[in-house]
Amino acid sequence: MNILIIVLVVAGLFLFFATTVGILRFPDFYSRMHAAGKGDTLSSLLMLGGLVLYELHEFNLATILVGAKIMLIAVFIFMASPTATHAITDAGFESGVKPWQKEKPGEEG
Amino acid sequence: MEAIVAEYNYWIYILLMMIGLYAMLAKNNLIKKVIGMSIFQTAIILFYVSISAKREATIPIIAHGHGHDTAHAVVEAAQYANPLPHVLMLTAIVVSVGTLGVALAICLAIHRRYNTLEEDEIQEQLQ
Amino acid sequence: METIISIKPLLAVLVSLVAVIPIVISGKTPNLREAWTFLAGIIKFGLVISMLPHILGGGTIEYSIFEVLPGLAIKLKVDAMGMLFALVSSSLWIATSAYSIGYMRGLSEHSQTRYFAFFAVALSATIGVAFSANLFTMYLFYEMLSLATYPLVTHHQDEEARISGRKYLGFILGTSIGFVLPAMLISYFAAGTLDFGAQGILAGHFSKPALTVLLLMFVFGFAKAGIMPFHAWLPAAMVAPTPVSALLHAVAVVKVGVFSIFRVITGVFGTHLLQSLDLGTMLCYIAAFTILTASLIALSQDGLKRRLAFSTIGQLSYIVLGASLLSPKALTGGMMHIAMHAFGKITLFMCAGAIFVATGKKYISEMVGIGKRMPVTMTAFLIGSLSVIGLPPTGGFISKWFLVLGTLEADQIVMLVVLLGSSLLNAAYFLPVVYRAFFCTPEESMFENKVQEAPIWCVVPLVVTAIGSIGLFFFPQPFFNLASLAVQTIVGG
Amino acid sequence: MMLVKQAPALLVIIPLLGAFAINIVGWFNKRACHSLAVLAMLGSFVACVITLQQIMGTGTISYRLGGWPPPFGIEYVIDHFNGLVLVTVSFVSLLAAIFAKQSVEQELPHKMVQFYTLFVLLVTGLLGMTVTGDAFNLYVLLEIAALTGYALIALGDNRALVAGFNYVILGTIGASFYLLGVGHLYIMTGSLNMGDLFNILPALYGNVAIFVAFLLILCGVWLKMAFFPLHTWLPNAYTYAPSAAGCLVAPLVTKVSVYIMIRVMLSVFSADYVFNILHLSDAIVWLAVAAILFGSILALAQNDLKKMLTYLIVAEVGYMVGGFWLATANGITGAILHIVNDALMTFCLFVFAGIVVYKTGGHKLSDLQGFYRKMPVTMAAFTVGALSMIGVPPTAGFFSKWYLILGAIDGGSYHYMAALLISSLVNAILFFRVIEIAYFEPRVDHHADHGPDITISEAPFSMLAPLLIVAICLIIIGLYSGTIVTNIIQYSVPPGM
Amino acid sequence: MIWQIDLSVLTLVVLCAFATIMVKDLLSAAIIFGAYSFLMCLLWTEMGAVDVAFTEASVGAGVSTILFIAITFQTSRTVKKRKKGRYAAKILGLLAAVIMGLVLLAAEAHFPGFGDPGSPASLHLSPYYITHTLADTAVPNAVTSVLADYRGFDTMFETAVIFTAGLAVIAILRRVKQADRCELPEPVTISEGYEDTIIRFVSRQLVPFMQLFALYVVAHGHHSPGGGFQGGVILGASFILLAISYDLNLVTSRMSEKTNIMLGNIGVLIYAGIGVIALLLGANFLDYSILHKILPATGPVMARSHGMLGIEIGVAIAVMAIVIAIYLNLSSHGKLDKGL
Repeated sequence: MNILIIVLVVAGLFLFFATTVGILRFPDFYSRMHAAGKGDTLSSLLMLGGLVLYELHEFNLATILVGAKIMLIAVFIFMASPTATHAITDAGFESGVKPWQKEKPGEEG
Repeated sequence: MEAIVAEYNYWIYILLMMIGLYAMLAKNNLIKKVIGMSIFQTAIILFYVSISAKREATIPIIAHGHGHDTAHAVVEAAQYANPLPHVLMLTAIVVSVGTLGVALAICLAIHRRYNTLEEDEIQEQLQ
Repeated sequence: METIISIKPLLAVLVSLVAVIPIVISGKTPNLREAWTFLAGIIKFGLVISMLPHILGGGTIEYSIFEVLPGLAIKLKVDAMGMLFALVSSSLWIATSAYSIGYMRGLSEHSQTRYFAFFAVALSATIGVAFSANLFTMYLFYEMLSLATYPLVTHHQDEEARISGRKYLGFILGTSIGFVLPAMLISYFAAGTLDFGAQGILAGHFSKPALTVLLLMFVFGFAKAGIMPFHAWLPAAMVAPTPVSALLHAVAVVKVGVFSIFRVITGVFGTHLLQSLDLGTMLCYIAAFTILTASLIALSQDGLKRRLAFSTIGQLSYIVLGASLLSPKALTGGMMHIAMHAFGKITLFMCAGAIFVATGKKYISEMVGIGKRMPVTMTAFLIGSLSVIGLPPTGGFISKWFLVLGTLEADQIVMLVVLLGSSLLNAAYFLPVVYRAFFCTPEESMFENKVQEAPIWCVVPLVVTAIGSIGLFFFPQPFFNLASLAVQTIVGG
Repeated sequence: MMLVKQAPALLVIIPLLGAFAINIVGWFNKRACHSLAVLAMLGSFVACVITLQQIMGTGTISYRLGGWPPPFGIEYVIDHFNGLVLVTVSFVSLLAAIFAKQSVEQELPHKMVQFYTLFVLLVTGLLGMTVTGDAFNLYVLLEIAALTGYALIALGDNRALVAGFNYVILGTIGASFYLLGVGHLYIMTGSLNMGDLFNILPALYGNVAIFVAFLLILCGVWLKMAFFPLHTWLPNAYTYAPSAAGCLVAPLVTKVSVYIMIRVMLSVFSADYVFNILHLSDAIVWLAVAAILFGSILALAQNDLKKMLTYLIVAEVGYMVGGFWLATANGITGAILHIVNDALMTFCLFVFAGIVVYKTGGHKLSDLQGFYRKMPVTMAAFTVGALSMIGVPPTAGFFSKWYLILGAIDGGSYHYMAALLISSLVNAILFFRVIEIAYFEPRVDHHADHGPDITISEAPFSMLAPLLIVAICLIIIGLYSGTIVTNIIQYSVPPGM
Repeated sequence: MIWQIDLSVLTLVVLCAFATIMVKDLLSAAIIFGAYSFLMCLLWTEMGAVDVAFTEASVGAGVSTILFIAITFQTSRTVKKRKKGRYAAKILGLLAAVIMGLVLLAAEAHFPGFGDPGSPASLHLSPYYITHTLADTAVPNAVTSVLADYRGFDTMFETAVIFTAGLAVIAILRRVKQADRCELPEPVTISEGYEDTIIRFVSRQLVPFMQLFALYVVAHGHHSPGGGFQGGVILGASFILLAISYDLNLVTSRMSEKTNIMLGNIGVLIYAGIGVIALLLGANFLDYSILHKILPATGPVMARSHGMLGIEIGVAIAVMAIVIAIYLNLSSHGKLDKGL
């Protein structure tokens, strides 16, 4: 049980870290959003899952309630976060941000 | 370390207040002034909340409060954070958002009339 | 010397104030309006007279209207001094209003209703000052008078009137707020009361320098008395219609000024206190300076009214001098001079006004031979000037006589010289006018249209006052008795 | 009977409910707003009078809101001092409500509903500030008054917006300082109830934090009352506000702030602490002198009626602050008396300004030409107000000045006395300049540059009535100031002064 | 309290404050301000002030940020480089800030330490509330009981404040006069001509949940963080979400301006009304315990609890209405027909 919890949480943390690195390091807007959207959502899901399990250690009505609530949060994040990412990306596209390609000659500067 | 911990919150709130005040007085852009105002008020809220904090105390919701049989269970005051400043700050937050709304509305109206939000430009137009 | 409580003084003050209402209402029908004015004047005079016997009997009449602050009431008190002043002003009001009817109609002035209304208010204030029992009440009525006379001074509402009105209020209000108010508060703070006492209220509260400052604040504060250097409003106020000038100079304003100083010296400081600290002399010199300077300036004035104005400034300082000599006879003289000068000077002003109405002339140099055209007026003028100079057979002589005695009594020989010298100066600036008027033949070019006497409404009053100032020479008793009574209470108190 | 017992609560609740009633009814019938506002004001005025009566009968009243005992619940504490201020505030606001009718219909025809609601809410805030005995509750009501004030001012013409914005910024700084000061008090004492604080604080008087709390509250309140160095927001804000709003805001807000200052100084801290332990009196009196002179002189420099009046307010605030810090019984009496008188005087003058705006559409001094001829009654009332401002007996202004000067002599601070006299003289010059223009200069009608084409004549009754009433009150109160002092004010002067 | 978190978050807060003041682009300033508020509410949760944190999250991080963004869209987005550096103002501001800072530091030196259980603040009044809340009001959440009952009067005026704010915004911005409407700039809008199915679908799905959650927060405020105010804000936010993802017309068709104002009034009236009822029943204003006379099957204690519930509902309604009103007016230049 505990092992599972630890795995979940650590995985979540790692993904968060990866997301951050991605946002900082990726070359252009779209790829950064890509990193942010995916990593963020998944990592938070994992961690919340870990928390739920942790809650369910002693198993009674109260803890189940809490767990359910946490799961609800997860669901909402699952709905909202990608949508937000999509919205931002879309807005960027609308306002004409050019995707990045490997430098071709004459594109520096 | 302990010393710092004991003071840190207060230092920060003072710092934030200074930032806010500076923005309110010195910034040229009205929106920036308003942001400064919000920071100023948040700093005060931080101050109050810091007053309410207690070591080894939890949130001020009396445990096992469900069901009325425990209504006269003995409650240890020391284990709950001080609720009074929280209440005051709820009010303060509301007040600050109210002020924010009015300030922004005035900004909008000003922009509508003078078509700028820079104080000096407005002053020029007023001359 | 018993004191009775009676509402009469209040009525005497209020009657003309109340009269304002019907005056304003009946503004459309001039006759009715002036009828009201007369009615009020006569009632007022009657009330004053009705109190006279009791006062002559050595009593006083008190009426406390309202206790504003603890130890500070709006309170009326009729004593000999006040009665004297009230008698003068209320009697002369009738004359003045009669005269102003003629004058205003003769020149068909605008907005006469306002004129008569404020005239009435001014009179209420004057009587109020005369009857006030404490400094506070006096200050109240004093300010009321200043404000009520403003519309009169600026009656013409033109640029000149505006400037002189500014000057008028500037001096009067400025000094009264700047000097009298703090002085009054300081005395109140020290003495705890402001009621006039026979021997003053400040004795033993102040050191000499403090008292000196206080005294000066009061004396200069009552700028209506026109003591130099706070006299400049008086000539400026000459832009007003002549009856107003007459009122200002003879009846109400300036007399209120000197009366207030008189009150303060006798009632707030107390003669003994001043004597013991020898502050009178200082005042004497201030007054003397004013007398001489004013007379000299008067010599150089060509405008008749301006010359009269400066003569007034000088004459007022006689009264102040009388007060500051602090000797019984001088005090008597000073008080009587209030009355005598009033009669004399009002005659002179009415004459000036009459001349203006009849011929439209303002300058002495233009009045050559006018005596032949308007003999009555100029005779009256002669009498008036005699009275002001202080020659028999006019009332002016009596008061000046007492002043002279006073100087001797207080052995202030310098002042004696000043008095006599200034009398010569008075003669020097009045008699030429009369001489020219009667004994020089006018070159006809000046009188293209045939001139005769001013309208009857103008002439009668000035004749009356002229006769009055002669009469006062033969029968000075009423004023003399009042004055000596007052002096008894002051000195013998 | 029950109502009498509940009067302290009612005097705040009636206008509060009134505000919502106005807002609801206004959606269906704009015309009803005004009468509702007047009704609400009337109700709270009656409640105030009842309360004052009660106090004069039984002494200080404490009203527990929610039935909780202080210091745990919020309580209303009403003694002679705020009883007096309550009656003044509600009276002036009643008159202001009556006055508002015409001018609002002219200036803000489309915003009537909002205007009257805000108007009544502002009064609610002011009354609440006056009546409360709880330091934090005071802050909340302060903010209500402030927000409504910002809005009412910003409803004016274009310049009003900028002025309103500055007012928002500075007003918020002021309120926040006050809140912070209360916070300092709370962290040191753990209490918010004024009476409770008053009992706890003496043990901590030496403490720097308490001193800082004192400073913060003082600065906050000074900002709100536009005391001299912190006055910059006031003139523009009050000049360009809609005249109906100006008639309410200008007389009351600053006065209530002064009230708060005195209340906090005397009922949270103590006269002993404020005057004896801290040695600030001299400095603050000098500041007040500066305020008085500054205000008067700048007023002299204006050629705009409303602006002139606003600078006079700055000077008058100097009167009251200085009078209080004279630290003498007379001085404090004068300051308190001046709160009442100045509220009425300022109201009188601002109503006059409102009438000028209503009639001519402008508020330059030159707009007054020929007023004496056209509207003698109005001008008579104005003259009374002006005389009271100058301090000519028997108007009310004279007597508060009387006490202030006595206090100055008493405390030996003659510079303050001099400042008072100078400002009286300046006021004389000011108002006689106004009177001259209205009296001498003939009216030249130039409607081209003036909005409403109304021929100049007497103002409509609903505007004239408040003006006349207040003018008469100025004289009556002047005559009865002795009674007011002996029966009411002297109880609020701390004993032993 | 874990002081490591405390310190690090505080430091971040300061950084955010600096950034939001310094950055030239107002939109990013608004976003950073949102982050600032959010860090604040983390901080407060961690200090045990859950209710405050909740409110700050919904107001500071939520509504305020939205308002800032709206205003940025409707006015200008970037801070102009000013022509002449207004040194006077800068020096003044700096001076004032430094002086204030020093004064506050001087006071701070005499404060009881942070989180000290023995500080007067924690000993004088608060124990009473903590120990008596259950017995007095049967509400375990001390904050709620103090907010709605012990200091209910404050809260009533707090509601009045927000109502006032809404009214003020309407009074300043709302435009009814036809001429007035024309001479003004058309409000910027992002929603027309741009229909994103995903966003619209998701937000349409989310809205009912949000409102459900809001109701839960209101109703459950006695036992858990939250209460009328937070619930109200969330309700309002749900409408704002609709307004952003679709357009204002949808919102105004759901809730017309009139309904909105009415709700605002009714909300506060419920609050004041309960107080007045208490008053009419012979108790003091806002003394709910007297309500047991009219409420069936409740003792004075439960009556207080129910009274609180009532006023929380009132607060929620009022706040929701006002938040919506403020947003609508700000984002549409007061025209309410089209805008952000």
